[in-house]
Amino acid sequence: MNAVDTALAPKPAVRLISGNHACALGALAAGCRFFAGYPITPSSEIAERLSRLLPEVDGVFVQMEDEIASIAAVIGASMGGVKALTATSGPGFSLKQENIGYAAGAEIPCVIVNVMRGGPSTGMPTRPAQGDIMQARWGSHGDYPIVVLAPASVREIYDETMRAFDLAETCRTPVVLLYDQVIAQLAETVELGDTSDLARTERKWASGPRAAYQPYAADEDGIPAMSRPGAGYRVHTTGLNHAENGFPTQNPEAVARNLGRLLTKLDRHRDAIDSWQTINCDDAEVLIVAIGISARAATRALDIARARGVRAGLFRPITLWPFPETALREVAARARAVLVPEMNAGQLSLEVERILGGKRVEGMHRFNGEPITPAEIAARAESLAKAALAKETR
Amino acid sequence: MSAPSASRSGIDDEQLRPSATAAKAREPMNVLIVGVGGQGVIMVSKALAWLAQSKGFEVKQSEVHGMAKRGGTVFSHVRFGPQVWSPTIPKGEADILVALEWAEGLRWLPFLKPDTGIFICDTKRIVPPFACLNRRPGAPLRYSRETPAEVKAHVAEGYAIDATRMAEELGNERAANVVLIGALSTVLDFPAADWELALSAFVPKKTIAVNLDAFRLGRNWIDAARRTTTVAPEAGAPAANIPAPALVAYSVRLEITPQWCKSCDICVKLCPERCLRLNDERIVELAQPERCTGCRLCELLCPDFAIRVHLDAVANNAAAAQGATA
Amino acid sequence: MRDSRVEIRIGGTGGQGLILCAKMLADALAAAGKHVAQSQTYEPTSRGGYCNSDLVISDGEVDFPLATALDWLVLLDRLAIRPSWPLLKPGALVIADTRLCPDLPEGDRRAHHLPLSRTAIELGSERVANIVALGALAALAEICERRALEQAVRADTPRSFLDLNLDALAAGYRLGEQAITAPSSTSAG
Amino acid sequence: MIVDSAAAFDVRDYLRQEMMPHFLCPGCGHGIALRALLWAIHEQGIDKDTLAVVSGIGCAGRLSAYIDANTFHVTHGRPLAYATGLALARPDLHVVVITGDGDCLAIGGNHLIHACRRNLKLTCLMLNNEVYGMTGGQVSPTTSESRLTSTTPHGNAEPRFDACALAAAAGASFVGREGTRHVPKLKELIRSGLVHPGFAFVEVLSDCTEIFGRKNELGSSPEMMLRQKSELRPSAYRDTVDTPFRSNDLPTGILTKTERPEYGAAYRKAAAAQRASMAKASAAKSAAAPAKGTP
Repeated sequence: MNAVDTALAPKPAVRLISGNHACALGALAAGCRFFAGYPITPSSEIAERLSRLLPEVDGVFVQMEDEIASIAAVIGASMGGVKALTATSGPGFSLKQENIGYAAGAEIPCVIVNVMRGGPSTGMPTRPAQGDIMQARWGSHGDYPIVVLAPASVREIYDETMRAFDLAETCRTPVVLLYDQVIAQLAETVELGDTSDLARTERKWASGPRAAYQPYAADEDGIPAMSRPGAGYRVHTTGLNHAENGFPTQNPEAVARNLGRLLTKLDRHRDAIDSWQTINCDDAEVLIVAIGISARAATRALDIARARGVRAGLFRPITLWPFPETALREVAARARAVLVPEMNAGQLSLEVERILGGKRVEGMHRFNGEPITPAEIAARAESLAKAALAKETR
Repeated sequence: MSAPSASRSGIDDEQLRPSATAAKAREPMNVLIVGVGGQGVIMVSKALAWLAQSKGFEVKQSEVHGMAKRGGTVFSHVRFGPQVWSPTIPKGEADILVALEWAEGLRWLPFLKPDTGIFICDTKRIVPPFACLNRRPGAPLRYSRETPAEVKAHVAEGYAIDATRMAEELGNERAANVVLIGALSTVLDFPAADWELALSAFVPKKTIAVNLDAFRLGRNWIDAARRTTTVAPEAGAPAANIPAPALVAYSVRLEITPQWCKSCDICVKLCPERCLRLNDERIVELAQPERCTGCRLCELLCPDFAIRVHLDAVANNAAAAQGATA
Repeated sequence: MRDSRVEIRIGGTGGQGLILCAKMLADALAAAGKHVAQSQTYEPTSRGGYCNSDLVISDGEVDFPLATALDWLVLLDRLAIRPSWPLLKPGALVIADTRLCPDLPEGDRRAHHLPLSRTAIELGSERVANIVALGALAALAEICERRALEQAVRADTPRSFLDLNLDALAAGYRLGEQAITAPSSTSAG
Repeated sequence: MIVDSAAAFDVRDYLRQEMMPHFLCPGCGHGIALRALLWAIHEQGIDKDTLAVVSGIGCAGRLSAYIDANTFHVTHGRPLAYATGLALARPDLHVVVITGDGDCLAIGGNHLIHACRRNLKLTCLMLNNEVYGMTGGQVSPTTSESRLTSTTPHGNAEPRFDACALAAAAGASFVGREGTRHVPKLKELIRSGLVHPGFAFVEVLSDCTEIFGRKNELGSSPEMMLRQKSELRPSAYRDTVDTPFRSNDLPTGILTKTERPEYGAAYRKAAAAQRASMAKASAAKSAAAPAKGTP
């Protein structure tokens, strides 16, 4: 490329930005106008970015006194009708769980970023891990639905952050963006288009006469219309089990009815929710299932393995919860073996085992802060393929 | 104490009317000035004390005002004469009682000399909160019901003067006390010019003019009153026209929501008139409606919002009285 | 296997500005249309401790963004040797600071010992050793246009340090150009 | 006189009547506190549609459900944090927090001190009944010494928090305390808090008659209420001569009132300034751009 070309061509907005930076930009593009957070490595860059960017668009940034206050303020802002975000890492994510349950139960849209680092407890603050896969799904008590998205690149963080807001709004649910320290602090060249004319998804607002409005009576899509404070509906929002009218109840029928709807409400939106990527799966004898940095390593491992004559494919859930299980089943049907490399002691493996029933699922687990390398995955895939072949020919 | 009674021997019995000059020759002149906090009682007594001192009298002044702030009782004793022993005026010994508030004036009447005492009183009514203790519908306030004419019977010489309104008309309600000084000046024989001098020393500079006007107004009013009759306000006199504080006529009705009552007994036990009770179902009811004053304490203290007090306005007082007993 | 892949590591200790200079290089490469992934490893302490910043450069999208086989290694502290040495590609080029990283282990690589930090001190601040290193690396690796790198340095430098940083970059280039003509040590340095 | 204002105020206009009767025990002071709050809201002319009430967990936390407004019954200890988000995101709303002594001072203590420090416009009503009533009467941070609770069977040995002193020390710009015995005074105090341009902390001394009262043999509801009166005196009397003869460690009335910048307004002002300077910079840039291109 010569100098004249670069000067004349409309410059594509190629930028070298980090994952956390992309998250902040994606949130703004999605219409997020409120951020509350508490400093924690390795997610603080999101807060730092938004503390500068939000005032520029008449939004609010506030650093709260602790992790719990941050998620509470975010839910509070969303109850006021404003799209809101918080970002944290494992220890903070644990602290937020009770209130994430509140947002799920009271159906308040919000987005929570969890940049995974080593654990348990304080763990390894600057080293990556993927140990919050189960916490993201089951961290709060009781039964509740939640959407968890697991982007694997800077570009994808940007896109999935926007999708997180859209899903939070349409499904009135908390959405967790789950990615590891590597992706968070990795800077990659990405091309970001102009999003100023992007159609933004807003939650369904209550309309019609107040007397007829039931805050938790759902339409056929399973999602109730939300009332905006000041619009005259004056409803009650509670973390207690409630009836369609929003008021607490312990009536078994009423609780079963509302909670039953809540627990199945995402089912009707799976088309919009589910997202995954497959690479070389059509003829794969070894299927690798991975997310985040492990999936990036697996991508490269596919090439290495194929060069050695091992037909490996990758299934990468982008929506981690609810898990795109139908898609996985279809892809896995043709594979002889399934390999799940992940930076934990076996969380994704557990879910893959559950979905694939009796199929042999081989976990590849590492929790020392070092990402699994492409070569390691390729070698494991090769030995798996050989073992599977040996078993079949025996 | 014996000293004051010993000095009694020097009384000039011919002197019926108190006068400053006479005070030189006999026992001290006793002037009691009363009112409520904020009216300027102390200023009146200071001006008088200063004037008497400037005329060579020994002056003793004592006052109580510390707790009064705004609205509480304030009184000041001013005694002057050739020699003054005690700073306070005993009951029945005041030569002149100057009251800046009507009920305060009546309260201090027993201090006035029964035979010769002169009563100068503003008809201004300041109703204290505790005068409202009886809240029965149509019931009068516990404020003096005496008319100026009735007061006449109790005093040798009395002037009920609507000083506050006169001062208001001058453009400064706060000069009411100076109107009364003007009145006082007519019963003490200090020259008017000296009074004005004293006043000028005691009022804020920019209010000197209005205060001097108030002084003259008070003086002239007494002169005019003297020409008609000694006890001032008859028909047409300002005080007679003062309406009693408006009493809104109403009847009380308690709206009780029995389903909300939880029988906590707070309303029953804390009702000042003890007119509520819990019925057989342990639900509050108004047992003695005739005693209910509509004070709302039950409504305010009910934790369950089970009581609502309605004060239904009635056409007139008679109807109000009827409503109360109904 | 699509492999235009080039891997660069700048290793040293926290506070040396390794991430910043890696970012400048990445910016320059991105401006030239390359796909770049810049990652970092650091310790929880704000200053001191092992730290590195890696660049993976590719004509297409970078699949695995972390270093697997280093083409270039810049060493600003001996602390960075142990974690980086096993990652060196056979025949990789190592640029090491003469003062801070005097001894290198055995291995199949080409090494240049350059007075990066001393040059920085002579320029007025040891803190620009990272920029000197960047210049030397760019000269030796011939990985991007000098003009683009200068632009990236300008963009990421506060006005008050601009002259110093540009001087440091030029000094680094000089060191690198001199090293090209001088023979590199092919065995233990 | 109280009659006039009280006559115009019918508490039922502000209640969700379909939720009545409320779930509070007979004689519970919280109902009286709720009336005082609603009365103050009525007097202040706050529109129910723009009123947002955020409450925590516990007996006090349940009160929001009875208020005909935008009400949010959130998690234990967190109402101030939720309210902070709501009030920052929606400065057009009038946000009131109802919390209890345990909710506010124990599990939510951190949020209280930081809300005091931050000075965002919020009115925080802390109903203090010295006990965790809903969970069966356990000791709370405000339980008086030697009191019996279900977790202090031999009498409470811990000193209690003075919530108002705590709030004032944390920088609250408005702090006040009143008992439920004095409804008009309580209403006035809350009203002053509602109009205060900043964070207002109001502690309401309320009686838990069924659990705390019974356990400590404090008598019937009316008796507890009368004792509340004898134990409280206006703060103005604090320095009078009889102080040595009557304990007065819980002064009432407005205890702190200072002028400090309100956080939300200060934030919005700074943000507007940032936007203005950005607009200026970009205008200058676009004006300079063609000039640069001409040669």
